[in-house]
Amino acid sequence: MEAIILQVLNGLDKGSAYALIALGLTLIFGTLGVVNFAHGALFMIGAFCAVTLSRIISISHEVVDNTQTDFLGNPLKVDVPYVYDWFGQATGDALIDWAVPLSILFAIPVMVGIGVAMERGLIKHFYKRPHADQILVTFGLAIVLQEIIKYFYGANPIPTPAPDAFRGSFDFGAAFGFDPNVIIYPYWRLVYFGFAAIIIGAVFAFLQFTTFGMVVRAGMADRETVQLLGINIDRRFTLMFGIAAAVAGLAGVMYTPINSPNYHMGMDFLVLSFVVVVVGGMGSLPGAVLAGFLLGILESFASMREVLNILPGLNQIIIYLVAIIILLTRPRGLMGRKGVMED
Amino acid sequence: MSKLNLTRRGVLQTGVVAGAGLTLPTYLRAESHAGFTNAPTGDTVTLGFNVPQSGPYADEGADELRAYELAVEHLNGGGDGGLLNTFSSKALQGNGILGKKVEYVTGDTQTKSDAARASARSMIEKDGAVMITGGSSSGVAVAVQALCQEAGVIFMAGLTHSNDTTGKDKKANGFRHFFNSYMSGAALAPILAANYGNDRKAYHLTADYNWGYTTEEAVRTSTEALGWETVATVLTPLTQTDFSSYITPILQSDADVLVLNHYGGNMVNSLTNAVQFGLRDRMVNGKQFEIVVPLYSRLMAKGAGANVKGIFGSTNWHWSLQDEGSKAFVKSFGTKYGFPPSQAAHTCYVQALLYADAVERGGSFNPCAVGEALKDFEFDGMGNGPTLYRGEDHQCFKDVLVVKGKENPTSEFDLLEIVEITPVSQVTYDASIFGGELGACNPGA
Amino acid sequence: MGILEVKNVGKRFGGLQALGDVNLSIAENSVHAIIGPNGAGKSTLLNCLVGKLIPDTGSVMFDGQSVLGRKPYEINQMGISRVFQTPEIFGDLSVMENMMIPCFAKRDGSFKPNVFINMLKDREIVERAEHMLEEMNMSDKRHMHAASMSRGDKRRLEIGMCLSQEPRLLLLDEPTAGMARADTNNTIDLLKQIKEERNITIAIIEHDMHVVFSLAERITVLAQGTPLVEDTPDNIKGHPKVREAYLGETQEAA
Amino acid sequence: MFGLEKKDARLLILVAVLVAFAPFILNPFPEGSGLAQFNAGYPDLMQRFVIFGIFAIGFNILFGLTGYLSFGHAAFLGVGSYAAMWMMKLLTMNVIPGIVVSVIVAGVFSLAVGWISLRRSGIYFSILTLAFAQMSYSLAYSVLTPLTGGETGLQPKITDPRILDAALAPGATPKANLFGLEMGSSVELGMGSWLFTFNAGYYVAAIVMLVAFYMSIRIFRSPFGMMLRAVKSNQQRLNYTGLNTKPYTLAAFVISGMYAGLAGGLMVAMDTQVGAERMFWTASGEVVLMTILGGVGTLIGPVLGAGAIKYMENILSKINSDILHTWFAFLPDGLEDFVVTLIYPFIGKGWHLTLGLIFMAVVIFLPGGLVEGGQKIAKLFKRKSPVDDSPDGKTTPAE
Repeated sequence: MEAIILQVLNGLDKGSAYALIALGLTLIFGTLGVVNFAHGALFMIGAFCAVTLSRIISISHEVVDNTQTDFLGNPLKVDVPYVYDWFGQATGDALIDWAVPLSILFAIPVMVGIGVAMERGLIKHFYKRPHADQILVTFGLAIVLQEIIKYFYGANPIPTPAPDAFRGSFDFGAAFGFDPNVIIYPYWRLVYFGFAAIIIGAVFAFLQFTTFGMVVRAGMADRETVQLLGINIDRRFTLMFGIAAAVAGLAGVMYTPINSPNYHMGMDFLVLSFVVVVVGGMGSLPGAVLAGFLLGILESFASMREVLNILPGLNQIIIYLVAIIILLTRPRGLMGRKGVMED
Repeated sequence: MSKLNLTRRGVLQTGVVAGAGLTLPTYLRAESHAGFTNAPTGDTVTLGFNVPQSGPYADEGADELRAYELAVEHLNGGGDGGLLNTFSSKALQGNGILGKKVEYVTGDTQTKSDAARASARSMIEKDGAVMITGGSSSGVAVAVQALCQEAGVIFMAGLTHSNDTTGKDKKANGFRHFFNSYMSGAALAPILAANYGNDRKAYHLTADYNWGYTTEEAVRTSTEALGWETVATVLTPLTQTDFSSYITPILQSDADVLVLNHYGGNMVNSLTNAVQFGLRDRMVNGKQFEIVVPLYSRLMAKGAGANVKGIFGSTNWHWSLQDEGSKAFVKSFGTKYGFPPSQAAHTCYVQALLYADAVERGGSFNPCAVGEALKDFEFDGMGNGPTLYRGEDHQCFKDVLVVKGKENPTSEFDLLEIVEITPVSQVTYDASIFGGELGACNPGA
Repeated sequence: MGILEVKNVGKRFGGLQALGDVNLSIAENSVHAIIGPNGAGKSTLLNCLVGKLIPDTGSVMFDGQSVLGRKPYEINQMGISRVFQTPEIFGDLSVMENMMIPCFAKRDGSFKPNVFINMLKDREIVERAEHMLEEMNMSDKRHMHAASMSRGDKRRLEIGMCLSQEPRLLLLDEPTAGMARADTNNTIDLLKQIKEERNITIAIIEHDMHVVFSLAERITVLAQGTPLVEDTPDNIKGHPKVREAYLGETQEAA
Repeated sequence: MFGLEKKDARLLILVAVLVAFAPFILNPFPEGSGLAQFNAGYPDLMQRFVIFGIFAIGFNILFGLTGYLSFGHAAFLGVGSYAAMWMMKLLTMNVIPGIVVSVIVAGVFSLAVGWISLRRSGIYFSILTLAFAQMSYSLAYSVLTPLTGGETGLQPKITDPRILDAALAPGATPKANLFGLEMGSSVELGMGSWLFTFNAGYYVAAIVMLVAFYMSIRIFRSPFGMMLRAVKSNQQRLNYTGLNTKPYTLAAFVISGMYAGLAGGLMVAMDTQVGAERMFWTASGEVVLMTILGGVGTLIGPVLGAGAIKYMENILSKINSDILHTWFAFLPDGLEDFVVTLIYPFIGKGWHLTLGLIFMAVVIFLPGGLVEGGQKIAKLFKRKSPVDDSPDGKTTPAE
């Protein structure tokens, strides 16, 4: 029982990352009809926004400490962050400690900017081109983006811990009357889940309840008609691209404490998120979210020892196996619209 | 007609010879008259440095490349001479190898065996490299080693830790200085028992591929021999990034030690996740829960940040060693690049020097002569104490370091501290236990 | 006994009864029009005839054989060809190639992996396609990219492609929809010519009464998924039920 | 010639000539010169050119003609490789059985995958093929290790049974051969400071590639090929014209799978090693990129695309800062360093960056791929000849 609850939690957590990326991917696909292979790279750039901000906060000057020596036997140069000098050590430490949450504020404008620039500078010219061309050009862009990141940050993962306040775990057992210390879950992962829920909810609310969202939804369904009504749908779609980039970026920012970011993390997620989108059904936002959570949970269950003892290697293929079964039984994924991307 | 100014293989067919070759139905082996592949004929010799430059191990590859460049500099008499001064063999004079200036070509393995072989073949076929070295994974090492065997050049393995490289996949033309899974297990187990007691229950998470299997096997057998119980072993996919679903079951088991048979990105992520789930703060069976990482790499430890603190593992070499060889190497490397070398850099540097030295002592670049010179070669002063290049499997036997994540690092390089230097006698094993067949050396002619 | 016998066909989409108990008999070598206001179920009926939809109830017999449950390509191989509302041709191929494909289909059946024959060296097919293009007055356009032709030409090509298969029943789904008057008249002439020269049954679904009354020998009026009347054109004109159906529609539309 | 039209025969002959003289064409720079770095005329790369050419030609039969974008073709390449390797381990080091079996096994495997995947179209089809390939990769890397060698892959060993071969001489390593002709053997021709290498394996692979290319021309020009193009153009019309699209697409899928298997078998024949990452999704993506880069649906495009990508991978990645410094040594020191710093990110370990930029540039400026680029250049030279009376010129666009 505890095992099941924990794996559901794991699945929800993994699922929130999948769902967030798939949500952005579907927004772009649904609004612009563009297959964006650079979406994984946007996730990665989001993560590196967090890395960058924490580096900016901890920009340091060197102070020579004669009591210690470095690896060559010279007096050790200790880095002292400028924030120590400006705000004192306590505040400085707190700032450095809270770098990841602070990065949200930093990442939103950066990601929207990148998204808008990408759409205006590149994607715009590919609306009428075949999907294969879109895939190739965005794939090329993804390579370029990740190589640029690699050039500046190297190939190794960069640890980006969560604030101290979020370290440690929440004991569900103690809280809900199970044995204590068995169903525990790290705070930050719970934060991630909640964050994902908020973002997903916000995107849906935005599309559902604002005029802007209404126009965009109308445009998703029938672009020509909306344009005929004299609405500048292009500008809204550009902004939607920015929002989708921001969603991917925020997913990346918040993911950094869970796994240290590296330059190819986007590619690791790319294929998976495409599977999620397609299983959910091309062009369906609820489908993308649903499929994200579904695959996350199934993946978690498939990695249990009890399962692997019966079917060794199932954890290696579960996502793809589920994708195949769903696509064969439901031709357009879970909630796909007819005629989208079928030619 | 016989102007032989070819930097590439010393083969000097003139138009006449080739014309004859073309008219004959048989084919002419380019290298035949020299006796072995890519015999250097000019006043230079070309070595091939095949390291990962793209993909997840690119930083490790970059460090390997730095070490090779340093080794070339020292071999050619530049710099401070580095380990040439401390090396027990004095055959190398700092005038290149056998009087020939050392040149090198580089390539990208991408940590894929196909790409690594393509790159190595281009070095052999195009650039005339007489020795290939480098690499950062066992898959690549085994693939390139087999290629070198076929092509008739020497392969000096870089970072490869799987038993297979000098076990079931060993080849006469291939040599490994780095230690292996078996040695990690043998070195770690006594330390773990001493620190955590003989009554422990271990839970293994193992990367689902050859290296993972051999490492798990090594750690499991050597800890079980000291009284530990293995509660479970679970295989995790290589492509896994979030290990949460593998870690939560540990919370329900009565295991009190977690062994992470992971390397590289897998290790960074699984360790980070394990610490996230509070495993290190757990008490099980009245004991503190512990995590063990059998193979440590400083570069990867950096990726896991503070999570490595206090965690045991083993490593081939560490810059904080205080023997003369290590100090000389850290000084050379640190002066040139501004930071201390990694274990990957160390093993690559040493491999380059060992090869050069073997050529000098054997008096020829012929792989068979080199192999003969390296066979059962005993040396010292390279940073690992007295070392033996065992003839039966071309594996180096030397002390193994057991290390622990440092509690209070003074710099971003100061992440590990040495707990124990396990003497070579404890980690030596019988060459036959892993099977495989060395075969005969292939000079390619 | 007509060449096509539709008996008690019904089709329901969720809560909507698209077709309810349709009976229809099309006599061999006649031109039979099916008319009706929007949403009367004309297209649904047509789709049931060609295998795109499977009716919930009833039977569809073509020349004594049931077409139900057969795939569109099987039904075509039985001798039913269909012309679509918007011309469906192979836009990326040349006009000549467009014409050759049905010729191959007619001769070689639904699948033949003839991988190593040069299609241009297949004299029989080439001659047949050329002949058909000539008949359609399109020989001069044979090398054109099919997608770059005018809508009228596309329609002409599509009809030609269908005819090259020598079908026994030709189904036309609003063949003049969206056409200019001149193109419409051309199409009417073409169809008249086909009717005169060939041994063929034509069933036509049409909105444009001008077309219907120029061509049809019998007319079935469909309303709300059921046939209202079936009669000759002269009797249909001014039929009260028909007027009611159409007027009802016009009121709604207004 | 060979039942081809004049234009196609000319293309085939041109390709044959280029392939036959590739050792010269690819080695334009004299040995020892700074530009020798750009020579590609060494056996391994030439072999890779033709092998990936075959892979891309086969992929183009599926993607270029029917428009079905498979994201899992590397699986067939990998399966073919494993099959060939097992033939070499069990039967003989002669490459013929290996290559034949690799084609058959890949054909059977692609029949199974195609049978299921072709139930869907568009991106759903792409994801299905991707899923099959990723499953193959994951299983080959882990659970199927006894069969595939897992991480370390498979190589011929001295201890393998090889029931058809005579026992190896002591000390000899098993080498791939064609009735005794070793794939690795080469003849070298020195002319002044130029050195040309003629490799047996390359010519074996090249002949196979020419046959494969010839067959692809025949398929393109056959009624079957036309039906495949019709599938891409309008499946609905094809169905209502009495043609069953499924066997056509399935046949195309299997043919292209067999091409991939052939390429996989040849890879093992030329370089006796197979590893699971040959089946990873990036390898499937690579062949898509090759085809699009060269020109989808054109005869020669995929071969050009394959060549371009493999050239970059093998040549650009080997340029290191040391070599750059040698090249620009003539510049004043400061300027030399500056130029090297400027170029360095794009070569050596940065070759991926260049690759990405080239993908983008080609798609943006040459939607038809390199073939279109070639046509544009050709047109520039032809500009002066008065009328272009090519019959397939697009005239009078209507609507």
